[in-house]
Parts: sequence; structure tokens; C-alpha cells
Amino acid sequence: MLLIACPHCGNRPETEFRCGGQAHIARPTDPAALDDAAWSEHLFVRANPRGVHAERWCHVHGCGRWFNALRDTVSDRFIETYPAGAEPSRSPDLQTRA
Amino acid sequence: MRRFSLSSLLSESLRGHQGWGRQWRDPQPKPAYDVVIVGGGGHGLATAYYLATVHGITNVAVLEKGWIGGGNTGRNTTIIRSNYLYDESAALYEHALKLWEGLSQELNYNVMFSQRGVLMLAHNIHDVQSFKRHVYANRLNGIDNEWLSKEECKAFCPPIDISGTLRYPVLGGALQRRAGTARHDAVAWGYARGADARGVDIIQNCEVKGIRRDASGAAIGVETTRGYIGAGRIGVVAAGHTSTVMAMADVRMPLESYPLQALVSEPVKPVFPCVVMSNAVHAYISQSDKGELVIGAGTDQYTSYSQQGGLHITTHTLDAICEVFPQFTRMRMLRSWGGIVDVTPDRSPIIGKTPVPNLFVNCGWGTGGFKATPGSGHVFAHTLAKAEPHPINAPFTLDRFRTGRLIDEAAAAAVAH
Amino acid sequence: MAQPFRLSRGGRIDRTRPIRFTFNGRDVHGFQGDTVASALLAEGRHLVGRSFKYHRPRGILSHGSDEPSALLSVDRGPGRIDPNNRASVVEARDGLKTRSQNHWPSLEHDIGAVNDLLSPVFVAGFYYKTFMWPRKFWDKVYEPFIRAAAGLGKAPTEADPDRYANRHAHCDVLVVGAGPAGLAAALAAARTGKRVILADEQAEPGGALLHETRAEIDGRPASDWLAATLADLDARENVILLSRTTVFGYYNHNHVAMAERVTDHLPNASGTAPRERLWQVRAAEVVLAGGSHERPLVFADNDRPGILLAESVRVFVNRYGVAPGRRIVFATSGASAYTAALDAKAAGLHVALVDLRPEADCGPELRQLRAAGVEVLTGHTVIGSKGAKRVTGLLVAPVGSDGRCGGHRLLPCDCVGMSGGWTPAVHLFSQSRGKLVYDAELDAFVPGTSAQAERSAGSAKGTYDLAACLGEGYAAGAAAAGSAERRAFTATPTATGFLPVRAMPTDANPTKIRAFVDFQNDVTAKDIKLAVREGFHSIEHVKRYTTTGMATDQGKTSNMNALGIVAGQLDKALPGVGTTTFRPPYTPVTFGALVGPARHALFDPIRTTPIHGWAEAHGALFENVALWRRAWYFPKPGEDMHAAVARECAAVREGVGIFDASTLGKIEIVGPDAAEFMNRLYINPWLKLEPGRCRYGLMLKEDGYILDDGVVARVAPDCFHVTTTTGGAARVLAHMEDYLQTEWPDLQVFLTSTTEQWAVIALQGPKARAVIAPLVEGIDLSPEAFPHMAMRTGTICGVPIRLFRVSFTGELGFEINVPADQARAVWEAVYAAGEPYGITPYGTETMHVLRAEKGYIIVGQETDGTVTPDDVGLAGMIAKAKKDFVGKRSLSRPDVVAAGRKQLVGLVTEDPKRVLDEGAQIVADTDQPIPMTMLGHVTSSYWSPNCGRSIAMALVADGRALQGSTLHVTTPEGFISVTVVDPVFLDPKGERINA
Amino acid sequence: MLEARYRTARALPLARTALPEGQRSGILIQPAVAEGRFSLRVRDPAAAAGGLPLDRPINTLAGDDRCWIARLGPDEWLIGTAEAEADHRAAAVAADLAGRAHALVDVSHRNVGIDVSGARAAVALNAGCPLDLGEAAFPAGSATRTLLGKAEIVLIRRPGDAPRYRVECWRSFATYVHGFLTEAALGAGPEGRVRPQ
Repeated sequence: MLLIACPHCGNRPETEFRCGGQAHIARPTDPAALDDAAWSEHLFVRANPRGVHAERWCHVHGCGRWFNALRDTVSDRFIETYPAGAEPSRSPDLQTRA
Repeated sequence: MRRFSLSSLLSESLRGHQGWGRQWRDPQPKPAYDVVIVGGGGHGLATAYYLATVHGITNVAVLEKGWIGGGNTGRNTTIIRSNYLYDESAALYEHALKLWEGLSQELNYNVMFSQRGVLMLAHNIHDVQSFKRHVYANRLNGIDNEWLSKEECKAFCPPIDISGTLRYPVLGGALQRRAGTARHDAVAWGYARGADARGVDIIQNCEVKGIRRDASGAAIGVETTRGYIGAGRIGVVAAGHTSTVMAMADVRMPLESYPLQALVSEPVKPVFPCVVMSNAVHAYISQSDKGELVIGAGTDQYTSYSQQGGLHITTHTLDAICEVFPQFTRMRMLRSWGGIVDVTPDRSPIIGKTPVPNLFVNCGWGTGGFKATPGSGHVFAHTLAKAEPHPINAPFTLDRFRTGRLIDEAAAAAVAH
Repeated sequence: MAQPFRLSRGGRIDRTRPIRFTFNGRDVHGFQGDTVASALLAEGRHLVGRSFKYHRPRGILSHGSDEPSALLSVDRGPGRIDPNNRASVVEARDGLKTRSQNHWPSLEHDIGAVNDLLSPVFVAGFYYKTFMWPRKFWDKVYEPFIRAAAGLGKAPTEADPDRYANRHAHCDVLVVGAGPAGLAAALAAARTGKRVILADEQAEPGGALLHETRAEIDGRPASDWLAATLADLDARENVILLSRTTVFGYYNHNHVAMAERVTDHLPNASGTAPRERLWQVRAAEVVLAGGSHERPLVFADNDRPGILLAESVRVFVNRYGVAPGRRIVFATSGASAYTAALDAKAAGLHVALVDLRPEADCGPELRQLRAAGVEVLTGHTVIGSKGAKRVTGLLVAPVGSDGRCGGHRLLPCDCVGMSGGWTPAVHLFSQSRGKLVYDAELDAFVPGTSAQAERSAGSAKGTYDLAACLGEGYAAGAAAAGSAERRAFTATPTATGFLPVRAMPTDANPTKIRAFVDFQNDVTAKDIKLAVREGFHSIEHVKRYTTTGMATDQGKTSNMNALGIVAGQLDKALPGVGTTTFRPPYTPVTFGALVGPARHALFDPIRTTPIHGWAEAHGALFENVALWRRAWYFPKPGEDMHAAVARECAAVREGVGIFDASTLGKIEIVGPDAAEFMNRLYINPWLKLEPGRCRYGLMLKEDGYILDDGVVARVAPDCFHVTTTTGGAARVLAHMEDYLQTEWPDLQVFLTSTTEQWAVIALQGPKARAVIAPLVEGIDLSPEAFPHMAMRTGTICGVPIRLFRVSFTGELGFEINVPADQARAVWEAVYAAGEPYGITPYGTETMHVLRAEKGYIIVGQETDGTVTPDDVGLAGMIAKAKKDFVGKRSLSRPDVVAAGRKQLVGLVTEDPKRVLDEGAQIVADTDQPIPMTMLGHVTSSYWSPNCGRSIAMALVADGRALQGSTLHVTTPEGFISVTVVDPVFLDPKGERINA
Repeated sequence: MLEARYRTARALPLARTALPEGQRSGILIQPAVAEGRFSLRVRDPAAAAGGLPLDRPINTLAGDDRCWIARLGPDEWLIGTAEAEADHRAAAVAADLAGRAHALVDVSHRNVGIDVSGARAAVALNAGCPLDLGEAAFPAGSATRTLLGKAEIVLIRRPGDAPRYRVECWRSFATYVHGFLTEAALGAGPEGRVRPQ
């Protein structure tokens, strides 16, 4: 069970959270303007890096707030957590790590 | 290839088994192959085997970064069934099941395919409706599946509690009698031995680090820890690592890789005759030939390559097992482990072409790929040989996520109301 | 009370407290403090089991949790029988009934031992090479035979009467293992005042100090130091000291799992105490001081009962006052066995020692042992053992530096203590994903780079000298607690060092002998060599092919020997073969401990409504819907479900029915941007809905498929009362919060779940208004003032309500939203007021029938996560003017607009009495070959009392165009014909709603 | 008439009897009486509303047993009051927040309270609650939403030195939560002693 630092509540056990997958995918402001391929990309294609991943978490059984995290998917170590809408202090290496 | 048989075994036993040679060679990589398969799991090895046996393409290499069968092939709970709802999935998994039925003889390697039956328990009215939908659809697709009353469930699998006092009482079940389990390692080894005997090079400890493309963008070879290897066609069959490998060719995949855990109990004398799955309480269980209860847990909620999940996933699974089988609380967990499963948005696999010429992919099997191993290898071999999908894998394209023609078994089965 | 092998003095047993239990039905006597193993040995019993494959006679190998062979079934009373207990771990107590396993008809005479004769055939992996012909024989003959032969003990068959507990705990320093290093670590950490947990798997903390009769620490006997240290720790409030507690799992972020055995050792446990407790500890720092395991020697027939690990001989002598034999030969390749020999000699036993090491390589221990009068043969190998069900002699021979063996010599004995060196217990470190490194000096893998906040100390990291262990432990504990304190200990030097040996040199034909590596799984050195010959070179492959290390001891005694043999075969250094990754658990853990209290009523919450008690009292049967238990139907005496539902249906259509709809999800959506928020989430328009009016809303996931539906009332310009499906409540709220917080944080909207604030009493039927009219105040119920799809606030029976005029039946209907704690009283008042009108309680089944008669869909029944609004005929709800809403873009994907999608239709059977199966499949042509083309499936199907016939709804490919045509539907007996119709079966103009 | 009926005669889901075991085990489990409760949501709040502070840190409690306010998140509070003053208090909060976008939703009947006290109360809670309930991590005056077994709860530690906790859950979970705590008290028996028994 991971230990996750909620930006509002501090370190809390993973069971209080829900993971929302890759972060920083903004919903297109005009979905109708996207062709099928671009819309499919928005809906389905995800970074799946072996390494640092920016992802969304919700402290659903806590303060109820969504926030973002950088986590290394190899070690499962959190590098940082930060509020929704904010940018991480370091940019996630969105390239997959070989 | 030295044939395995009772007589060869007996004659070897008289001379201390000194005559058995390697089951597959340990070749140096050649500069180039007609086909290079990235990933030496069951699916990759089966692909190589069928390339050689069905299509006569033997100038093939299987590149495995560790040891063959060391990924999800050797880490799953070995359930084999074909009672899928949609025509596309049913055809694919039934194709595999038919190959399973003759696989030991085909490979001359006992993969211990055991048709003990898979019983899926219904715990609420929604389950009943959903399972009957499966039963009817399967029958019209020529796949055996039958509805059992709860008393028939109990008769088929005596450890089941049908007293009605459970939190979610058993209302009945859907039974596929031809379904069952197999010995996972043997599948990898059997395919490896068969492919090797026909000239396929199985190269272990060889990690792919890059995919080389020519000016037109077509894939022409792979950079590996053992040097560059040219390839006429490349088939990526890397399960949880598919996103990483495909990124080497700048292809982004609709995949996420999750930890999936499983566990076994200490071995006991035969007590559990079949496979039981219970979607409502999230449990599945069987007993191995060795006597261990084999129990599958769920995925963790986050992507990870650690092959390690949380304890709460295990405890939730055992909650469910002990709810349906309360007599097992005194059994002990002997070993637990994790795999990395690659999951697509509709939880069905992707088998076919990619936007990169000469690069093909077979991935997205999620939590259920083992059962498809022979069928997956068979149709992917066809795809690689012909550069066109086999009719069975034609619907499982990457493009379906654009068109919306998804094959979403889970959505069809599990919506509460 | 004959205990012929009990020494007259010594040991930590309490000789004033005799105990008695049984083994295979015969009484065994022992003392408080014995394990089952030590008590059996005191009786002179070595044969206690049969091996997994060859059914070889097996005895007790070890004194601890690494025991591979002595596995017993233990019976602690009715329902408390379980298999595969290690005799060396089970504490002896009055009343236990123990039995040996895996034999028939008896332990002494086991038919299965015929496998031993067939062992030349039954080599590693033999089953992959045979049992393939004839094909059908696998399922019917071979596999049942293999299964019956495999397995160890018998699984429990009865429900377990014991209780299991769970405890989450946090500490600053968790110390694993209360041996010298762990105790010193705990002491150092405790002195800082930090929260410390010290857990040890044994009944008594102390580890190796419990059998240390020779050494002194800081000038006093080790046992005195132990007692003083424990007293010190016990007195500190910041320390939790747990015995009988195995740390078995090291998970992410220092989440450590431990199993505490609370009552198994007590003859009369309190009725409520749990049997076991799972501790889930989140530790800031962990000190791993779990000790090390001794390696057996690999030589021919090294598995005979009476052959133990050397240190275990020492433990039985010193800690339990038991002689495992009177004439003991120690066979070793290292120094520690000399101490065991000294202690055995001191206990008055006949002792000899054989050391593989040449004389020159031995340390001071050699001189010391010879001085004690013990014959020591250095430079000797073990060729094999003699005996059958008990060792009677050890065959040894001198061995030269070239590996050639000299003349054999038989050393008669009734016990052998063997030692092939030591392996640090790095399991937990490896589980933490720390990197192991091979230390050639120690011939062992030891902790290298850490992945988590932990450190190892003592023999768990290859430090074997007592004083060094203490100092290292102390430093580790202090550092873990953030202190720089160090302490030096003085202690009697420990005899350490060994010559790594994989298999003992022998002059025998290696293909003719069996030298066991994995005792439980019967894996021999030649099995491992065979695997290597066949190309299995990774240790993981060897493990899987031979099953070495896969038994219940998970290779604690066998792993290094197996690894060494593989390396030797491949002529590689040990690390080149790789090491296995250790996985939880360290030792087997009961499912019960892992499940804890989550059994029976606590498995999953059973949610019930405030009306539940009333429904129970009125004979309702219930169905599970998500976590809820809902009233299904209310049979009267003698009625079956069909009759009850028919009566309930008729009552609603003709009079009035009362229904508990409390489980519907409810969300209060409040804020100036509430309407805009609704507009973005639902497919239909909300901006112009007037306060006091309701609208049926449909929402999609972003992929365009229906997520949920429900009636929504606008309470005020900035307030909506949203309802969801029962099962969808949490999902919908989460969906809304996600969009609100992450996509539209600028919207001023707040979401509050009111599912359980409001109970919902539905009154449906032409007489509904008449029933509630006398009870309602503050609301004009007239059709003009309170039309269909309106909502008003007022009171009923004086209780404030939100009264909805809505209908899920097609009848005049009201849904009374009433505060939950007053719902039962209101329900009863309404019911009383309705009695003159024949008010009838109805359940979910009738609700389903009534809505199906009207063609209303249920999300999750007509839809399944792949269904769009158009598929169920609701495309008309989509607000044309809205540029966007969640899911809109996906509705124009090519396959979603293509022809051939499955559309909602009604079906009627030719035989009106025939009710279709829900889930039945539909075809156009029954003569087509299999696989058939399926057009769709039946989503809902009922006997409709009001239509006087069966009705069904179905999703059928291009179904709306097929109205009037005949299709064919599966039944258990074959196909039957149906006609496609409009899915509204009753009152198609919707007039009844305005009754 | 309206208020009188709403605020009286509430049929609570749990009987109010405390478990007889409580004294012996050091864990007293007592379902609470009917109380008023409100969920308050407001962004950029004023320092106080209705006499209740809104500017305290997240996961803390203010007020007393009769009227308390727990800050559960950056823009979320749970207010508890004695039944008699509930409507008055709610009106006062609403009045003070008039003009600010906010939601004040009556959840008096949604929530059920269970008081857990006694020397070993935290041990019983930790049977299902994964939080660190030690003095430093969860001192008196703490309040948070969390889990107890498979149910979501709000856990409050009342002011004062003695361990007094309030567990709040949704109404339909009350039977489970109460049953869980009862079982936890039975399973919380003293952990293993050092010496063999």
C-alpha cells in the first residue's frame, strides 16, 4: 500500500485515494473541431512510461480533492505531489525509459 | 529434436538421464532475420513456432531480455476458457482453446492442459442475466457453456457454500466444461523446443534498445544489448513493456501497464476439482496438480513496472475467497507474486499492423492473455507472414479506437444498476 | 512419563509443568516450553513424515521456521484442524492432536514409497515428457493419479470457529528479529524515546541467545544479558515487544506486514481472543535483524531421519534439554558445528566430527574440540548415510585436494548434525526491492543498495560474531532513530567461517545416488544437473523445472546449494546464475490472518434503508443491488414470486402501490453555476428548467456511452436535486467531482451527497393522490397546480418533504423525499392512510415489470456500457443547441453513426404465456450453420399481468426498422419465434400518468 | 409544527446501548443521540460563520461537544450541533455567508454518530482505520474523513486528554461500522507478551 502525500492532508495510505491515470491531459475546448484520430488520441492514448510519470490522484476518502503527482513507475517512489492545475517543480520525463 | 515418450524416458532412466540434450539451443544472434519477434513469452514463442510450422518461415529470432517465459507467462493463474460474449472474442479464444486441446501432442511436450471446467458463479440477478447472455451467445457460436442451478454448482464443485447465508448467496453458475488450466512454464518451453527444432533462434538475455527505421520510415531492424539485428518484419509481443518498445519506433499506444498479483496456498490433497470465478466478489481459484490453491487477485489502481502490488489487493481477494469458501481460512498463503499487465481501453488485445511499415504488434491482453497463447501465436504468425491479419484477428486493430468499434467484454458484463 | 532422550538438566523448558499431546494417536509427553519437535525428539521419535514425491521417510531437520520435512496436521478441536504445520514451530501444549501426513496406510508402512523405487524414472520434469498418450488419458487417468499423489496434508473441510484480528500500526523504528542484533537495535532506538516495535517469530525473544550456554556478553552470561535487556525494553512505554510475530511481508513505502499468533499455544484461550492478528505497520525506518539459515550438506541419502542441521542439534540440546541422539556425528565444512559438538559433548553425548576442510584451514575451534576429547576427522568428506527409517551410520572418507576420495570408514551413529555454512536471511530486504550483492568471502548474497528506509544488522547481513552483531545492531537501531550513539560490546568470540561446498565430494557414480538439495520436494543434485543439461540455465528456470525451492519452506535451506550446483555445472561464478527474487510471505501465513475481521457480516457492508425493518416485518424477500439489500417482492402466505408480483402489479395499475425507492442516489448541486454545470454533464438542456420542475436526465461517459440516468428537480435557480441509479450513485458523484475540479474549476458549484439524508417513498397508481392528500400540508396537489414532472416542498404528517410528481410506472405517481430518520413513521402513516384504498407494498421485481410495460429503460439492464442514447431511442433528448457536453464528440465516431447498431425494441412471443430468458440471443434464420449471426439479445423479459401476456425488451441490430417482422430467440429447449414491436406495451399515449 | 416534527422523534438506526464488554476491554462504543449536522462548502471563506471558525487548518476540529465544526478539506466543513440549536445555527451560518457562493446542506439524517472512548479506543479504531492515531499525528482536536474497514467515516478526536473519538458514517453503513467496532474491540485484546504464557 503506497503512502501518498496529499497536498492538503499530508501522508495518507493509498486506500484513501483513487488514481485517475495520466495527468495534464486537458479536455479539448472544442471537441467537435477534432478529427476522429485526434479525438481517439485524447480519449485513449496514454503515456505509459517506465520511469517518471505525471498522474492524477483524488483523495476521495479524505479531503475529496484531486491533485497531481510525479511517481517513478519502476520504484513506485513519489517524487512530488502538487495541486490540480499546477505544474510540477520539475518536468516529468515523458519519454519512456528503456 | 529428441522425441519425448514413455519409451525414451524409460531408456534414459537406465542410463541416468545422461542422454537428454538441450531443449533449445543458445545461439549467437545472426546479423539479420526474416522475422524478429521481440518478447520470449508464450505468445512470442508460439508466434515463432507457427511461423515455422504453418508458414515455413524459419529464419526467425525470438529476442528475450531475460529468460523465456519469465514474464506473465510464468506468473499467471493459468485459466483457459473461451466463453466470451462477443463474436470477435469468442472466435479468438475458441481458436486458442481448440489448439490447446491438441497442444501436448502437437508440441510433443506435456503442457498438462486439464479440462477441469471453469465455473463462473452468479451472486445476484444481474449476474444471472449476464451469464445467461453469455451461455446463449456461446452456444450459437459453437462454444460449450451451460447454466447450472446452485445445486448443480454444488454437485460440480463440492466446496461451494450454497446455504444462502453468504453475503452474496450463490444463485447459480455458468460452466464451460472444456475450459480448464495448463502448466504455464511448459507452454513456453514446449513452444521454444518446437520452434528451435525447426530452426528458430531463441536468444535470451538480449534486450531490445531501439528500433531502426529507413528513410521511408519502415522498420528494418532492432538495436539490442547484443548488437544490431536486421529484420524483414518485426513483431512486438512484449506484454507490459509494449509501450516502451513501441516508443522506440515513435508509436504511442492506447495501453497502460498495471501490477497484477496472484498467490498460492501450501499444497494439500485434492480438494478443489475445477476453476471457480466469481466476478461479483472478485475472486478466482483453482487447485494445481501440485496441490496448491491458485488464487488470482486484482490489479492495483496505478501503473507500475515494479512487479509488486499492495497488500490490500491480496487481502481483498482473500476476503472474497473465504467468503465463498469459509473452510479455507486455516489454509496458508505460501507464495505471492506480481506481473505487469498491459491493458487497453476496451480490455481486448491489439493484434496487427502499426502505422510503421514492417512493424507489427500483439499486445493488450490485460489480465487474461495466457488462455489465448496458442491462438494468439497462430494468428499473429499469419499476420507477420502475410502482412495481413488472419480473419480472426482482423477486428482487433489499433484503428478500432478511432472508429469506436470497441470490443468491450468487461463493459458488457459488469454494470450494476 | 518416559522421555528417554530428555537430558537430565539444562534447557529453557519448565520441568515443573508437564504437558501431554498425541502424535498419530499415541501420547507424547513434554514440558512447557517444548515445541512439538523437541517433545517428539525427547521421546526418541525421528520418523515424522513422508516426502512429497518419493514418500521417503523423513525426520526433523531443523529447529525453526525453515523446517522443510517435519510437517504435521494439527488438531486443536472441532473446526480447528489444519495441515502442514512445522513441528519445530508448533508449541507443544496439552490437548493437541498431531498427525503425520502424506502416507497410506501408515507412516511406518507407506505404499507410496513404491515411488522411491521408480525414482530413476521420476526425475525432474519427467511429466513433461510423458503422459501424453492416449490423449484422453490425461484428464481421466494420469492427472487424477498425479494429483492424488501430490499435495501434503488435507485441507480443512469445516468452517473455522476462530476469530482473526487486524491492526494498523505506526512506529518510528520497526526492528525485525529479537536476536542479539535486533535486541541491541531496539535498545538503541528505544533510548531515543522514538516509537519502537520489536517483532520476533519465536515464542520467546532472544534468537540465538536462547541456546547460547557458552558465551558471555559484557562479562555476564548471555542469558543474563538477554533477561536484563528484555526487562529494560518491556519497561519502556514507547516499545511494543511482540513475540510469536512473524514479519512476513515488506511492501511499498515501508508498509510491513506481520502475523501474530495469539492463542494457538494456549490450552484454554479466552472465548473472544483472536487466533491470529495481522499487523500492518507503517514504519519510518526498519532494522532487519532476522538472522541466518544453516545450509545442509549435499551427500547421498542425506535425508534420513536422525540427520539434522548441526546448529539444530545444539538448539535441541541447549534450549530444550533434548538429545537428538546418543551417538552424534557432526559433519561440517565450517567452524560453527564445532561449538555444537562441544555443547553435545558437554551434555554427555558421544560425539565425533568430520570436517571437509583440511586441517590447516581450521581455526582454534579444532584444537578446542580435540581438547574436549572429541575425535575430529579433518579433510574428510561424507560419502553417504546408512539406515532406513533412522540413520544408523555415516560413511566418510578422506578427500584430497584433487577431490579424490580415500578408503571409506563407517561411523556408527543415531544422529548426524550437518553444516554446510550459513545463508543470511535476506528475504525481507529482497522484498523491499533492495539490491542483493554476492560476497565471495561469506559465500552469500548480502544486502547491497537499499530501495527503502531500512538497514540490516547481524547475521542477516553476514555478521556472525556475537560482539560484532551486538555492536552493529546497536548502531543500526540508533541510526534508524536518528541518533549517532554507538556502543561497543564485549563477548566471547564466535567460531565462524566455512568452506563453501555445493555437493560433497564422492567417489560414487553421481547418477546412481540421491543427494537431496530440496528435502520437501525431493529435488536431488542430479535433478539440478539434468535441468542444466537440458538448457535450463537461469536459476528461475531451474527452480521451475525441478521445483527446487518451491516447497513450503520456499528454499530457505536449499537455495544456496541449488544455486551453487547450477553455477558449478555452468562453470560460472555464483552471481552469474542470478538469484531468485524473494516474494511475500517469508513463512506461510493463514488466509484467516490476511482476511481478519472481514468475514460474514463484515465481509462487505450490507446497506439497508430506514424502511427495511418494515419490509422484513411484512414478509418481503430481498435482493442484493450493489451493497444494498432491497425489498424484491412481498409474498403473501402461499404465494410464489409469480403470484406476488402479479398481485403487486395489478394493485399499482388499479389502485395504489407503495415502494421504497430510498436507495436511489441523490446529489444536491448548489451554486451560481449549477445550471451551466448540469448543461455540460447531461445530454439534455438545463438552463431554462424552471424551479419546481423536474426533468429526466441522461449522462454519458466521454466515450459516448450511457453512464447513468435519473430525474432531476430544480429546487432553486442555483440548486438542483439530482437523482441517480442505485448502483451508480458513487460513480456519478465521482464523475461530477472529477469534471468540476479538474476541467471546470472556474465553475462556482458544490456537490453534496444526500442519498442518505432523504428516504424516498414512492406512491404509484390512480389512487395515489387520494392517499396522500389528507397527510400533505403546504402543497396544492391538484393536477393543475402540481403537474407531472413537478417538485414541491411542504410537509407530510408534519415532516418537511420534497414531493416529486414523477412516475416510473406510467401511473399517476408521487415520490416523497422525507428525512431518513422520519421515513419509517411517514411510511407507516401513508400505509395506514392507504389501507382503505387497498394500498399494496411492492418490491423491485414489480417495479421492473411496471416500467417495462411502459418501455422505460434501466441503465445497466437495457444498457451495458456500450450503448448510446440513440441505441435506446433517446437521441431525441440531446439538446441540439448545445455545442458540447461530456460524450458528445464520441457520438459522431464512425462506428457509432454506422448502420447496424443494436437498437431497443419490444418483443412479443407467439405463445403469449412463454416468458423469454433475459440474456437470450436473437437470430433471423434458425437454419444457418454455427457460428450463427446473432442480431442482439433480450435485455428484459417479464410476465405482464396488465398486458395479460409476456413482454420483452431487446437490443437488436437495426431493430427499429424490423418492427413487425419475425425473429427467433434462444430458449433452453431451442428457438422460439417472436415479433418485433414498439417497446411501449401499455398506454402508448401516456394518458394514465395524468389520472 | 414543521421544525418540531423534523427535529424530534427521529428513529436512529442504532440502539443506544453501549456494549457491556467496554469497561473490561478499555473500549467503550456508544451510538450517539440524534444531532444536527450540516455540510458546508465555500471557497475563499470568511474567517468565521455563525460563530464557527472557518480559518483553522484542514483536518482540525473547533468548538465543543455541543457544537463543533470539522474542517475536512480546503473548502469543506462538517458542522455538528445539538439537535435543539441546529436550525438556529444553520441560519446563522447561512446569514453570515450570504453574498458568497456556498452550499450549506442539511445532512443530519445522512450521518450517524458513534462515540468510541476508553484507554484502548485507538487500538479498536486501528483495526480498520489505517491512519496513525498516535498523539503526534492525531492529537485531540483532529478530524478527518478516512476509512474504517470497507466503510468511509469521518473520524474526530474530541478535545481533552482522555481518548474520546467520534466516528461519523452514513446511515446505511451504521450497522456495519458499529459491528466492525464491536468486533475490533474483541480482537483488540492485549498483544503478545514477552514470556510464554
